[in-house]
Amino acid sequence: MSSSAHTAVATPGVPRLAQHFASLEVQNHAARLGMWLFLSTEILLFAGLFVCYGCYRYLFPEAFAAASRHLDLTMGTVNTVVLITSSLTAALAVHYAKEGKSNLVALMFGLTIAMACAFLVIKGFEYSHKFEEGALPGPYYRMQAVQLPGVPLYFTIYFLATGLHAFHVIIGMSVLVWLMIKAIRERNFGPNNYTAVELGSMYWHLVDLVWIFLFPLLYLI
Amino acid sequence: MSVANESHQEAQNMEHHGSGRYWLVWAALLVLTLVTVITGRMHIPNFALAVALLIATVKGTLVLLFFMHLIDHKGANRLVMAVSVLFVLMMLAMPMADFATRFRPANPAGSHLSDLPDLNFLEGKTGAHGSTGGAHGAGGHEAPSGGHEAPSPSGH
Amino acid sequence: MNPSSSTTAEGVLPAHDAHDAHHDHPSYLVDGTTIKSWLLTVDHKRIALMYLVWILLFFLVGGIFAMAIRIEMLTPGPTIMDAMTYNRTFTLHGMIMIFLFMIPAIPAVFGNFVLPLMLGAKDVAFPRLNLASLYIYLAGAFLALWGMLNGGLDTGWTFYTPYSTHTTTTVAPVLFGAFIIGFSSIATGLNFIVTIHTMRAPGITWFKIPLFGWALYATSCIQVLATPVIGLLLVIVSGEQLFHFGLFDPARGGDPVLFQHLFWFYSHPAVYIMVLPAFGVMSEIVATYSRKNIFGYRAVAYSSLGIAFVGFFVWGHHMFVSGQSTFDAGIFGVLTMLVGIFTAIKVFNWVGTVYKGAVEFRTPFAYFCGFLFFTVFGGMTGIAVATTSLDVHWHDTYFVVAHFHFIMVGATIMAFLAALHYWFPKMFGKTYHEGWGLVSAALIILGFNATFIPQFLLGNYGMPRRYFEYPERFQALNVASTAGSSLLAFGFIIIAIYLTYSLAYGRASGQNPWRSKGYEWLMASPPPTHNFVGPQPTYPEEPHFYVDPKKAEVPDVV
Amino acid sequence: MSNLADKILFLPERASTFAEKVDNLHYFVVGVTMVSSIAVGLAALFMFFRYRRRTPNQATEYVVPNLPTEFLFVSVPLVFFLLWFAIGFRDFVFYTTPPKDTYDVYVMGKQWMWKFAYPEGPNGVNVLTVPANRPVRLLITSRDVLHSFYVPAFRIKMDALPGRYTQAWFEATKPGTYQVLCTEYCGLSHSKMLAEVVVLSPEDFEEWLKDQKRGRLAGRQDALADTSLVPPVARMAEQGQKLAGSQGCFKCHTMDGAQHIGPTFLGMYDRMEKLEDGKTIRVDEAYITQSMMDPGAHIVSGYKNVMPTFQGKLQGAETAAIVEFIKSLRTANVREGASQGPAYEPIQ
Repeated sequence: MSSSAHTAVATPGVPRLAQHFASLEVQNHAARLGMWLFLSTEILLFAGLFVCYGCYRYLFPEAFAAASRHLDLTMGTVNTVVLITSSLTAALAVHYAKEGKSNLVALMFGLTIAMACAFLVIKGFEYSHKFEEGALPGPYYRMQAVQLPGVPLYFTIYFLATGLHAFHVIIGMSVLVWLMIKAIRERNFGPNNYTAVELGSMYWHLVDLVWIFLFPLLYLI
Repeated sequence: MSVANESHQEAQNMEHHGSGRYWLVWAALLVLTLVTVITGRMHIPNFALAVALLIATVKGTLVLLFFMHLIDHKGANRLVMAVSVLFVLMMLAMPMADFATRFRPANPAGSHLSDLPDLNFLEGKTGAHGSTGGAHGAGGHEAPSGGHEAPSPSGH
Repeated sequence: MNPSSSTTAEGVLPAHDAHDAHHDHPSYLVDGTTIKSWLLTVDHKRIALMYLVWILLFFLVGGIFAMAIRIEMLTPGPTIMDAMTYNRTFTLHGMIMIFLFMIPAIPAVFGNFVLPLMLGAKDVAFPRLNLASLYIYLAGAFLALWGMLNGGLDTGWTFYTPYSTHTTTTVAPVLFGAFIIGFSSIATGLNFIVTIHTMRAPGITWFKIPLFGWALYATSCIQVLATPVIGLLLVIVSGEQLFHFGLFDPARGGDPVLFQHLFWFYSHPAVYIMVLPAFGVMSEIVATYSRKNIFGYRAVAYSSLGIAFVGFFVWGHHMFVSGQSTFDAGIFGVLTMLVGIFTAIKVFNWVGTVYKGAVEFRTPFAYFCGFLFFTVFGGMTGIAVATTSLDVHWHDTYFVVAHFHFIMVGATIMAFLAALHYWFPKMFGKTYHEGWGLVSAALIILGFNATFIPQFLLGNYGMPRRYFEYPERFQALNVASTAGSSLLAFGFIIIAIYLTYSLAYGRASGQNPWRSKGYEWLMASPPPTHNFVGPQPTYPEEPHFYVDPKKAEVPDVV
Repeated sequence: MSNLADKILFLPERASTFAEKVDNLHYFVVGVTMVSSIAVGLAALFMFFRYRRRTPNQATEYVVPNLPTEFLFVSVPLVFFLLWFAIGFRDFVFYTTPPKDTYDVYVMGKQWMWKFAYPEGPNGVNVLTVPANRPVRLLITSRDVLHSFYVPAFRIKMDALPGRYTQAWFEATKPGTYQVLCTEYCGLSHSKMLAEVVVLSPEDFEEWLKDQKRGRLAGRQDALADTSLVPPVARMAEQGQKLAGSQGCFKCHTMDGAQHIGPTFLGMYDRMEKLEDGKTIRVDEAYITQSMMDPGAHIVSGYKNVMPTFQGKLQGAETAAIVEFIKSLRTANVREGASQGPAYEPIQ
């Protein structure tokens, strides 16, 4: 978001006020509202896939059930825990930014990024496993174990949804990296200057939010 | 001074809390994850989906309210979220209602809402087989028409 | 972007001697004349102008394809092209006109230019995002055009599966282009919503926002909430075309009707993205030229939001004969009637605004008359075609083509031209030639009717759309339609000529040639680079308050 | 009255029970549309003159609607719209729920033709023969992409979905020939995907069915032996398609335009082909027959001489049937104006 750009810092503790804003309050208000709108677009972006999932699950219930049994629940659960914890550290980063503890902000974001990497690595293992099994989308589906109409569709949706989510994880990571560098370099976050951190972590929470819904739908039922 | 008021109000809502609430939320999320995994493993008949979705919704709400501070961000911010969720639900409801109430043979073959068999899975063929010729695989559905059609060329 | 630079610069250089329009501060047109000062500006006014140049260019291209289609339709058989070329032509026509012209036309040009002025703001909330949206738009546009010219796309702008996933033409680049343009559309919408929420000057309460602002607000909500869905869908379809996942492919259990559900979830609200700003423009114009406060300001404001909201729940009326269930058809059918109501409210209130007004019949007002007719007739035929049983006959015939050209294109073009004339002095500080303005307006309104009324009849007669050849009995009406379209083209040529002339040699207009009480006229025309340098105007009265100050007793508004 | 209206509105003739219902509502809706558009237009025009500007800076009084006015603005159109919806949806339900005792016909759209299969046996390509005054239900499907089955005279239309069956029904009210058009864009020859519904009086229809059955019987010995009953082109073609299947023609020749070992059958007939020796030749009955008997005689450029001869493998009638089948795969199958049922085209 360019909104976060508005808080590029001139004097320590107080972000630069873009000339067209009436006051800092207004600027932060605008930035936050902008971020929420952007997040809503993200939600509707994923909504398309959720609709596909909902409809096809409704049409092929037993196929979806059978297929979901073939996902690695342990890996999925671990990933969920990792992501939730990364969300916690991101939230704490905002907390410390408000208190002006830039080192801790950097540390928290560092932890978040580390966990994000862990998440991607685990996902990678899962994917490779699926490739070996031949549990692949549509025409590439080769898994002899489960032969039901609708199963290839399930894996199409599985790969599209998790793939799109992973893509968002990567974007989120790059945003957090940028913020971490900011925290280390400028070390001037404070009660009046934490919007950038807040927005960045909001994006990360959205990534978490999406996964919170993807996990039970894909792995558990 | 309407605008200034709005922004000022927003700024007022941003009072600072201790970090405790984050840890609490985190713990709650972990517990709920555990619960949903267990209930999921049980494969409760009929209610599995409902339970899982309920738990997911609770978790999502926690994240939205506390991690994303929607509890502090009032007004338009909440409206935005509410509306987008509403639209997602609408987008989900109407197509599903469509499948449920459609002329049965117009539903995807092989689904429990259709009486037609799915050609790709007739005698344990792999799904890949249907890929040859793309939609032509559907040609075989002429079974009801008394077999007046030649076999679909794509079959050869 | 070099072509853009040259075009843009030329587009405005003639206006350099517009100095008399402003007093101490240089106008945004002349404040910095280097290419860079245009390409990298974050000034909403300059961005609007660059948008204008590109949008007019794409409108020209789309129009040329439209003429090609009409000429091809002159004879039942092949006339000037073969079937494949024709299929690509109407696809190009649809894509360019919808994604490159109509969706950004009014919001990105006039919205960008006047919205901050109307709100007494220095700029939109996110100026850099605003500039970015222009370049995203151009990137998407050129990717799409490149794809269309290399291999072309013959699916029609609706990309229905499974045809779009099996066609031999190049789908991916065009769809990715449209996907990218979507981001530009989202960025603009997001920017406007935040601007309206946070950038209003002291004194401008929610119910003193000019109605154009309300319309843009509703439009932006749709853009933000609907566009992501089509974005994902376009990506999936191009993926389908490349890898045949089978998500919408019946051969693998996928359902093409589900694709149509998702497609229309965006594409129906999209028609309101195109037409709502038009409504907003007309609310300003009818108030200005009849020197009246809007009759039922709140009714019009709320109905914009109403359309935006209910517009999301009616998409299924595009699918009455697609295999969708009768139950869904019923739900969507009855909800569609509600959208009609909101439009009706607007129409009545516009006419009511003229009541006891003081009408001055200038070019923009002429367009308002045309707009009124297209909206009423197009809207009513919309209700007709949304009537389930009638749609069985009309679906995918020329009746539908004529209908959406009336309400969507007719209304939008009227508003676009009206806005272009109404705000021409605001943007360039010049006046256009009134006589030519009225002549071309008449030509265009007549031409438009002559083009599309025969198409209504063709639809009744049973001619399906997207036909390269047609049975001979349809020829007479097709010829009539083509004749009308040539009239239309002629009108546009005249406009292009006299507006370019006025840009160079037009008389200086002064700050407020229309004596309008719209907020955007409270500052110099053309405005200085920094809006509202010096004392910020105060806003004691609502916009378009033409009551004689002496007997200014304002009754409580509805 | 309705005749005049039909002329003004360019409505095609009404030949089904549903068409009546549609048109009645159509008159109502279009009538109100016209009236209201004109009313709004006149009201506007009147005011433009009545309230034209007198002085440049003329002040106007502050008029706002009272609640009753706004209520009127909402309620009046709403009443009309909901009324139309009610009537329209009633008719729509009538159209989407066929009666019990319908005569079922299976319809298949494929690029770019319509095929019809009757329970009793006979088949047709691009010609659907149905009895008058009897509800006929069409079970519509598609072999490739979306199509839409549209009969303006019946006011009916229904999409054809690949791998699914949608249904549409009608009760034709008078014998005659009515055009069928495809209204869902389906590719190159979308606009040539035309067919005909031939409505026969019930007794004629029974007669026609008998002919079809006898035709089949005769077909078994020799389709051309008994010239008294000339088999309709459609059925010949259908036989030919079966033969082509059993003889393995489809191993090398596709029916959907896709190039394979041999040229596709789709649109092959009557095409000008360029031969290896540079000459061009029109693909007519003679050439097709020759290619089956002596494939090497004229090889179309770009193809190898790999086709086996069918000399002795095929009876004369079978050859003729395959030729008919290939002819039936012409993409151009347009016939204008009234035509008398399945057109018979003599062979050789």
